[in-house]
Amino acid sequence: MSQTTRNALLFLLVGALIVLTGLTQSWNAALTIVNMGLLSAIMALGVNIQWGYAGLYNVGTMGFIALGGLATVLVAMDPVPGAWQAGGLRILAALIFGGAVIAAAALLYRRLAGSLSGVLALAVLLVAGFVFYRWVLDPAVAAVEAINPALQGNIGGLGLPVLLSWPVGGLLAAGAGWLIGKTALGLRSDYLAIATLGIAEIVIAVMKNEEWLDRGVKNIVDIPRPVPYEIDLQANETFLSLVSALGANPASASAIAVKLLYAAMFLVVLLALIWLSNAALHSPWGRMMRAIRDNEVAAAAMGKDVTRRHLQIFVLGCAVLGIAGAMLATMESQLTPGAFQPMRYTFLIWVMVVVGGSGSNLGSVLGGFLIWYLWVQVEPWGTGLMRLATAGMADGSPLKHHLVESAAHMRLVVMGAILILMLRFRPQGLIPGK
Amino acid sequence: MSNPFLIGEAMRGGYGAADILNGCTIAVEKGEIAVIVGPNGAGKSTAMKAVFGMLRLRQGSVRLGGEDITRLQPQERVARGMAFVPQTENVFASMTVEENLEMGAFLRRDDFRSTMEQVYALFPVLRDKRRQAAGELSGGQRQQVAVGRALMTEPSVLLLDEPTAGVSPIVMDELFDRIIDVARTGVTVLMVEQNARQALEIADRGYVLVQGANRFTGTGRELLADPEVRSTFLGG
Amino acid sequence: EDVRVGIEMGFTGPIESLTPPMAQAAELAMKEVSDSGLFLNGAKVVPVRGDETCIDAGAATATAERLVTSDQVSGIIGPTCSGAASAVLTNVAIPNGMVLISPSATSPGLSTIDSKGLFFRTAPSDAREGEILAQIMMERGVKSAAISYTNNDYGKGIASSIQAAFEKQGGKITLSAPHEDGKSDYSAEVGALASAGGDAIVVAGYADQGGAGVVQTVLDTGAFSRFVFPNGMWGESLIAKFGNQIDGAFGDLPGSDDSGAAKLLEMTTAAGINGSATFVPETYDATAIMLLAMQAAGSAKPADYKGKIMDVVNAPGEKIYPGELAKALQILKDGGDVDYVGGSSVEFIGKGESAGSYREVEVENGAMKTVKFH
Amino acid sequence: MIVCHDIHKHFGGFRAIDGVSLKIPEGAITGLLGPNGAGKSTLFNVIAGVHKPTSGKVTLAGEDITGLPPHALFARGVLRTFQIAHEFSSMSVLENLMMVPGGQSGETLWNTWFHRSRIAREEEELRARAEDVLDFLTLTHVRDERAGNLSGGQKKLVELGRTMMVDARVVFLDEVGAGVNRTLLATIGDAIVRLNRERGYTFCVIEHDMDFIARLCDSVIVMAEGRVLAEGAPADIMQNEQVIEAYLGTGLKNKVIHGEAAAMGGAASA
Amino acid sequence: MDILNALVAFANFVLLPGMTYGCQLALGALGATLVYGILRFSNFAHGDTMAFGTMATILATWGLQAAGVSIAPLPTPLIALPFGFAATVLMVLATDRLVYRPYRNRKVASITLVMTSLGVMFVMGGLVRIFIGVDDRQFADGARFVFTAAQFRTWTGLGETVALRTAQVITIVATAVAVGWLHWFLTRTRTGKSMRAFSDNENLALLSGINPERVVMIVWVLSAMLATLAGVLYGLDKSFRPITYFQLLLPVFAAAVVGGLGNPLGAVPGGFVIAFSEVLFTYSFKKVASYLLPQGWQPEGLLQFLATDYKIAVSFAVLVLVLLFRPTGIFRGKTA
Ligand SMILES: Nc1ncnc2c1ncn2[C@@H]1O[C@H](COP(=O)(O)OP(=O)(O)OP(=O)(O)O)[C@@H](O)[C@H]1O
Ligand SMILES: Nc1ncnc2c1ncn2[C@@H]1O[C@H](COP(=O)(O)OP(=O)(O)OP(=O)(O)O)[C@@H](O)[C@H]1O
Ligand SMILES: [Mg+2]
Ligand SMILES: [Mg+2]
Repeated sequence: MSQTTRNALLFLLVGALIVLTGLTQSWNAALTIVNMGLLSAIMALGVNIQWGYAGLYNVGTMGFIALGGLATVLVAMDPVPGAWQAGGLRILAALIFGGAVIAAAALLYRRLAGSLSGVLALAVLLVAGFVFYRWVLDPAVAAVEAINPALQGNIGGLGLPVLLSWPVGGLLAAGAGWLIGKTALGLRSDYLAIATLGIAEIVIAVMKNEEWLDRGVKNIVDIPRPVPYEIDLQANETFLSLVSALGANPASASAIAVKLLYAAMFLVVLLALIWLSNAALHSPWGRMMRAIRDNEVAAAAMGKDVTRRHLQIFVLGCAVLGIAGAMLATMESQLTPGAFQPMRYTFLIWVMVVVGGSGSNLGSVLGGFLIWYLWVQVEPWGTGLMRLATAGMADGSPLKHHLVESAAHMRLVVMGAILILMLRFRPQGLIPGK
Repeated sequence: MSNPFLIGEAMRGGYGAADILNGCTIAVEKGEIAVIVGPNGAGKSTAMKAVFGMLRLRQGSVRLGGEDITRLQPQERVARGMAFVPQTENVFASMTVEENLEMGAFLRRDDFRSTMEQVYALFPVLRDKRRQAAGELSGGQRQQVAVGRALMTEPSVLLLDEPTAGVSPIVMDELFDRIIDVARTGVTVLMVEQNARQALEIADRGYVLVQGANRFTGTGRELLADPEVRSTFLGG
Repeated sequence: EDVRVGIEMGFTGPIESLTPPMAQAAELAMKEVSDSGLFLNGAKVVPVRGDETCIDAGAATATAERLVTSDQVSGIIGPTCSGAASAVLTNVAIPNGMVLISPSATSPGLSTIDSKGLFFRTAPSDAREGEILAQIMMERGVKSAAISYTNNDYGKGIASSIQAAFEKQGGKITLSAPHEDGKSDYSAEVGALASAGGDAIVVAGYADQGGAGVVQTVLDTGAFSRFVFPNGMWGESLIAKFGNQIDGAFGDLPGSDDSGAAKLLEMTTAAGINGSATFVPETYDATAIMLLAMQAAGSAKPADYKGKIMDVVNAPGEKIYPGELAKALQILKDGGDVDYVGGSSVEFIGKGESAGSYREVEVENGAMKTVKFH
Repeated sequence: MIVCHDIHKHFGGFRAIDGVSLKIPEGAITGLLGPNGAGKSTLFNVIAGVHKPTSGKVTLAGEDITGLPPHALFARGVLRTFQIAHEFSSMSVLENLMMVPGGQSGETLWNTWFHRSRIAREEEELRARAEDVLDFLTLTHVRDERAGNLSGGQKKLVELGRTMMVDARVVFLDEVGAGVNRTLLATIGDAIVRLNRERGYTFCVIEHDMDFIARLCDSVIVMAEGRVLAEGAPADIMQNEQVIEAYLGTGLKNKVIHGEAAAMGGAASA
Repeated sequence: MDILNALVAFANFVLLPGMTYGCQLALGALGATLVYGILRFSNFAHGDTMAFGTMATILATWGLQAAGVSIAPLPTPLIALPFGFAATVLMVLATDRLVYRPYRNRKVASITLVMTSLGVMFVMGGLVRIFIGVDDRQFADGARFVFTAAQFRTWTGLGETVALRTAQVITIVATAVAVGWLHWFLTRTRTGKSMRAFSDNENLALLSGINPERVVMIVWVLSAMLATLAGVLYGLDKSFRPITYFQLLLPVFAAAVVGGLGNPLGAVPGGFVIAFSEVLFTYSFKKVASYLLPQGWQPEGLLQFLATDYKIAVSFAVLVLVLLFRPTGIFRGKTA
């Protein structure tokens, strides 16, 4: 079997699984999986760019996705009346000042590295800067957070179309990626991993605790959508006549229509990203990146600026993650900072990349769909399995009761087992990269 | 040489689909030195690996002292007194020189300190560097560690894959002298060399391997005297 | 014709230890209704569990989608966490016209969503509880206090309402700092709280989660000697864990009189359920309300019964306590009216949020006892 | 061309290079000899920007290049090979060579998206050049093999081949001969001489094979224990007592070098 | 000026908790760092191995308690530990046989092993939850305190007080012993050296007659025992809940990484960096300062560097800073 036919078959298989869901459960359920699958594919692509192309072990995925999500809030939410006057500008000033202090400290450090007076000056600068920063920031934050705290209490957004937040999310994440890359890319393998994870935890902590920014753990809901609301469709004459012509139920038809619109938008982004990254990968640029991944010392001796290239690819990967984060928040119409847990938004994405095949874009897409499908579908399988296992036991036996009550955890067992089996038979991934 | 002490006979095999070894035969008598020479990529290292059991043979056999050891694992061959210095990655880079030597003597239960002294006597730099990680040594020093590690086993069969690569002339001389000494004590030595002229000088037997098959075979002196061998494989 | 009701809760994930008794309580109410034989011409209620994972809105949405479209449920009890609740509400419930009654999502943000009358919650409102708790603290002579709250919308909401109310009454909150659930160590939090000082510490968390860790650390270090617990902390596990070490601790719990809660505890205990666990009464009540509304509407279609929910919960009508669902079903069948009280004395206001009245409780000799009602 | 001014390189307390000053003259082939551990490779690494010297200065045609990163040196035409082969192991042999030339337009992301035909043209040229090099190094039959799967000697050849992909000014070869077949090494020697004579490359080679050194080098620098021990023409150096004592020895090897005929016939197996 | 009270308060809220937590992390990190050092991959299942070991020990403890066995004032789980060890070792060895060995034979990339261990983590976590449930379990018995805060206050009559828990003492002692022993084992014993040799160059280890399967087995046995020990001691001090043990994975790995992966000696400073940056930077120095400063200078504010909201962020920020200056950890760890 040639490589291409095998890949095609694998995609067909995953497609068939989803179609099967459509037939046995509902097309709405199937489309939910497809949409999240598309998003997962984009996230996996972002990780693959960093890991597969350059061997950069970024485990801070969740942070960049969250930053992308933040963009939707800042771009698309309606402005909170009075927030800017109450303290928004002052917060902005504080932030700019804080950034300036850090930049000055970095400069000073480079100038005076080593000398005792240098260290002292640095300490004074940092402490004084921090105190002044808090002095500017704190009252402003309190003022903003006092505005209708139950429902608002943040500076709000710009009220622009939500689609605009996708590129903005990419930029936001890329900017953060640039900063992080500048500082941490000197680290290797698991040290880089833990550092990026740490920085992502910091990003999440900020998003959870800075209420003036995004309401923190109180969450932002009802982010405007780029697509019509189902309710409006259900009241729309043209839509209704179309639906009745097709003989469908208006509620599920409207839901399907909305999901299809999302799917189409996501697909466009995904295809564009795949084309861009494939073109880059199958060119001297990709060759250079593989060389750097293989042997940094030799690549440097052969004239490649390893540091710069690492930074470039790190920023690109982060941008993709940011775009995906913005798309995710758009689809869910909400930003819940507490949700960005490493398990879900880092490790699961990594599973997608590795199961799909590190270094292969198609693999990431396949992995994204397959793993998301499994993540959602193993739950009923797990409970079913448990029911099967306990079928023989006497009703009312305490063991059976205990097992049935624990059925939800079969989800983990089944997911783990599938993961192990898949990697067992294709350790290099379903569609191995070069 | 009807039933030599160590023989890899009519060996065929490789890493993937294509064979690298195409029926080559390598044999050494007890207490003798055999040298394999040949162009790069001829399959010399592959042949050594095959003799040591690190490569599955498709055809052919390996016999040691008359016993068929074709199916034995490398560890089991070590237990039977065979020692091997690979061509590359032949030291434990993160461990100290002394630990490298200790690992050579891993299977020995007796006191190996005197052997270690002998190794230090042979390669005096190693004594100075014995607490240093082998990965921090110079290329030639690493090579000395690699050979030292193999000597630590007090083997009865010694397989060396280019032991003198990167080694300075004075040390190379010492090394060859030592190999002769070792062989005199009854140890069977099989080695691959690119410093072929010097190596064939001391060889009881020489093999020229080309594309995984024997091209020329003879005593070391015979091969050195053969003009074709000299011009094509020994650099004139 | 059986009626299927979804139970979507965080069975795996951060609140996995809270959800099992909740789900069992929901099933208990369903069984009670089914066994009565009076429900919608003798229909049975079949529970369908689904995992919401609490933190993963995507998975929660997919599960809800499956419950609605594939399992054909007539209503959903849940989701338990606010993030999952808002995602399921906007992306599944509203498009499909499905009723959700969440027993535990308290985020005020949820009220901003135009739910088309499809979303209700039996968990009491933070604002009211904060006022009552502040009042109790004042009455008991607590002049200053430190607050440690679980870092989610529930903890955040309750902490700020306590702080606002307490300070309005002249008290002083020395420090209000969050703790994360499921973390390994709370020394840092307790260290800061102890340094800030105060007459008492308010632990606004869950007894099965970080809240217990904070209490343990406070006890170990002797940082505070008086505890104040809001609703989320009270439960058998708190008492089982700390017993008389926390004698003198006080706080409040929903309930206008004791009988409903006591009755429910009795019932759950008999059924082998940890009835005093957090949110168990709210879950039982959510389920009962949904089923009673169906009975009142004579239909299990969300569109039909969603309008009846307010009717069965609020006056006028016969008061209904746990274990009296059969009676309620009969009344409704006969065209009468009920006023469901349940285990948490629910009362819906606004768009369907629990107003709740509270009882004051305290720990005495390692046992929990009700002091009075507010 | 390259001048080292009193270079020191210490690893912890150990002085791997202990005050080396030397000149590598433009347009010449200079040999760098010395016993194992003399500090030759370390010196290369200092010049090539892999190690920062503890003290001292390196200049290239008058410009201070101390501590410049390797890629900046590459851009100035300074190339080097590694004693222990540093191949790009998961790439094909052909790709190992094709990646070398700097300034490929396909290395810019923008071009990979919007100037694809230009890249294709350049790739054709690169490929042709790489194939010439492979041909010369007798590696054509393994051009599509993963470089990691090559034999030890073949890896060294790839290492050398990379320096032949661009027009360099100075090339540092660290024991290219170790593990390479002597017949092929002779050919390589010829090529080095040709590059030197025809294209004016400056070479600095570390090698333990005296035949090779004698044939190739215009002058030789001998290091020992981190210092320069002797300098001069190859023939003189090989007679130098100090060098013989520290490095060459008087054993078998010398017999071969100095009295080839005798070695051929004589019974030298003692 | 009241230095004594200031010191006691500081010890009670910063010093002792930081040390205990640091040691708990270090103990967890030891097993992870061992697997990383020898088998060359980050074992994500380590947290759940800790949970499994603790669960086994709890079950054994219940058995012992039912049989009336006790070593009061020391906690019973200490004598149940051997059972926990045995069960966990068996479990882990079975996992290796069923899961990891085929990969090893195929010499797969380390990232594949990491992802496989994630799979193992799911399965193990699921099983633990099915066996013992998701609830909080307190299984410590015996005396909780060496001396309590109240006792200390009566003894000394100071305004401030400090308590010392049995579990704290056991943890600190156990960590010191485990770290020292493991370091000695790896650098001084033949078996330990052969394990390092295996991790350095598998092929060459084979050539030296080192049996890889034996090395791997020893690694797993040790890591299972260390995981169990860490889990049990942690649970004795706090409590056992599967999800908390899963969450422990991150700080445990962070400790192993800052300490220097593969180096047992690094685990302790690694654990301390994480623990102390949490407690120290978020500690409010108000109380300590008010003892130290003269009358009338008492501070108004909390004198807190950062709010506890940011304690995770702080510990990770310190971690990143340490790594910037020490890119492979405090004790120069390995890189894959
Ligand atoms: N990273 C390091 N740490 C400590 N010592 C080192 C390090 N690198 C090299 N050395 C020491 O520096 C000395 C010089 O090493 P170098 O590699 O330069 O020798 P060389 O002259 O190239 O020898 P060879 O001919 O064997 O390649 C050696 O003694 C070596 O042990
Ligand atoms: N691991 C491997 N996988 C695939 N092919 C390999 C592998 N190792 C070696 N080869 C191939 O086998 C052939 C013979 O290699 P071998 O190492 O035996 O050569 P050699 O004679 O020792 O050469 P040299 O003198 O350069 O060391 C080479 O063409 C090489 O490409
Ligand atoms: Mg070879
Ligand atoms: Mg060298």
